[in-house]
Amino acid sequence: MDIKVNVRESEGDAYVVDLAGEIDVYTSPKVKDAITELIDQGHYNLVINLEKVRYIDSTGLGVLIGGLKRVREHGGSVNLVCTNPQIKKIFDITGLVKIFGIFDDEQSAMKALV
Amino acid sequence: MDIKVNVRESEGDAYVVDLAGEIDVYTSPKVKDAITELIDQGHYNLVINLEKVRYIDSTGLGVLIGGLKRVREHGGSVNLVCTNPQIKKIFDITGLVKIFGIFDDEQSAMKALV
Amino acid sequence: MNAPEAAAQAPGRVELRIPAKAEWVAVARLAAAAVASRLRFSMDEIDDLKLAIAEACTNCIHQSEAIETIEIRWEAGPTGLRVSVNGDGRGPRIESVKSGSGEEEARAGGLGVFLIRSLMDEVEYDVDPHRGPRLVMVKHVQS
Amino acid sequence: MNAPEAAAQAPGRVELRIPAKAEWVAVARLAAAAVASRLRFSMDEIDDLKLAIAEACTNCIHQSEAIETIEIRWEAGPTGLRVSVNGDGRGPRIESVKSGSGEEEARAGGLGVFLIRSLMDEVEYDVDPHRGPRLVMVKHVQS
Ligand SMILES: Nc1ncnc2c1ncn2[C@@H]1O[C@H](COP(=O)(O)OP(=O)(O)O)[C@@H](O)[C@H]1O
Ligand SMILES: Nc1ncnc2c1ncn2[C@@H]1O[C@H](COP(=O)(O)OP(=O)(O)O)[C@@H](O)[C@H]1O
Repeated sequence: MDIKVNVRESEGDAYVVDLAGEIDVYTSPKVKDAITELIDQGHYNLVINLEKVRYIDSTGLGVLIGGLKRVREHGGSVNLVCTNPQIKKIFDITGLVKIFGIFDDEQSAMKALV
Repeated sequence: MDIKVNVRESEGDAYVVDLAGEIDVYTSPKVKDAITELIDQGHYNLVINLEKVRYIDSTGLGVLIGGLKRVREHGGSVNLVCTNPQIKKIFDITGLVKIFGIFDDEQSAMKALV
Repeated sequence: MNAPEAAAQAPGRVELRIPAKAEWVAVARLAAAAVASRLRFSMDEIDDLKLAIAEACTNCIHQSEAIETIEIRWEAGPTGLRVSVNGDGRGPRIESVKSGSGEEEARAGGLGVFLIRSLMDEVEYDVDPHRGPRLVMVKHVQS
Repeated sequence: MNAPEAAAQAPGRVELRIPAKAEWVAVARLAAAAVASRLRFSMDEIDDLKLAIAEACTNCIHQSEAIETIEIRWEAGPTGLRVSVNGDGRGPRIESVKSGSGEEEARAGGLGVFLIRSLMDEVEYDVDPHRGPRLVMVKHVQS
């Protein structure tokens, strides 16, 4: 019942945010802080890896949407790595599959950024 | 929140009862039935494998104690396979380590039977 | 994992009360999973119920700061599960909508209720001005 | 997994009511784990709390058939967790001890209470003849 957030630099100007655990109303501020910090530092091409996320709620989706909006203002984008079927279903139901790039592995998410 | 019970014949006259899941006040009757059936059929040398048991309560312990008492009346014995530290702790606290043979793997539990 | 004997289970009623604070929502979520797994729900349906109930709690928390506790009531019957989520405050009056702390929060609130409506079979929502918001949701078990 | 920020958490009170039936004890057990994980308990201590609370519920169920519901109340404070488990019946009177259905059941009862005393730091036990058994248990967080 916690979230682990790890931020690392990748190829080009891209950054990867690895999330592990559960993103809910309690833990999502921690995710938001990490994404906000990256954007404040001028990094607008992000891959957010949700492979180890077991649960996400609307607050977590809100954080991802907020991040996407901010990077788009700077011509950047957010691609997600997501393999968990239940989480994929949440992106389907909400129609967010249409606004995020969602990929099965980090490499594809990375390639699609640039 | 369920228990899986599997009974199989092994070397000699010995039988192995594989348990997987959680043994509590709700699921222990299923365990008791399996052990009782074996004993009723005249099998008094049992290995009960708890390697895949994540939780056991006093009802579960009561079923194991009951089985041990019945096989002892016929000169048999019950050896347990247990590697989970939390479950080992329960056997320690209750002093049941002294009345059951508790082993780290099935082979040792089997050898100690005969 | 889903005990077939659960099918024949007697109806049951479970009630949970947690503080209306973000850190306690996980307790409701795990209790929701535990209750649902006592019925004939699939793993996917259990996940749906967890999320819907957690969203209802989150909604209570965002609704008004006057809400102090959240009460969740599950009624398990042979055809499914009925869940009500009530915010409960001690203040003289619960404002019906909290002035959101920004666009993102309002958006999340909308998404939350949208998710609940998508995941549950029946949803009723109202706000009692003296007690707070109340969501009643039903999910049927596949027969 | 244990959030360090949980250390600074405000006190909270959680209440759960389940039917006094074997199949619902798992709900109390999972809720117990969820509540404990909001505090600074180690994984081992969370397992201890799960078992102690489940044993208290099991004890209520074995105590008397007149008991219909079990109420569990957690009070989380900065020094630890206080848990009370009450059996509650609607009958005019709760017999203080159920005539056991055999030696094994009585044995298990004794083992259960013995386990609770071993796993918790403080335990108080009494039976209210009009309401049923009541167990109050405290576990301190290591400081
Ligand atoms: N399915 C979606 N697809 C795209 N954007 C979405 C979606 N859901 C929410 N959003 C974002 O959230 C905003 C409003 O969402 P909504 O859920 O309708 O919240 P509210 O009901 O509070 O207005 C939209 O403008 C959009 O930016
Ligand atoms: N630690 C133990 N070591 C050996 N036997 C035990 C132990 N705990 C329980 N038993 C078995 O259960 C019986 C009584 O156990 P106890 O827990 O004292 O129950 P009660 O309080 O109901 O009498 C003993 O006679 C023994 O067979």
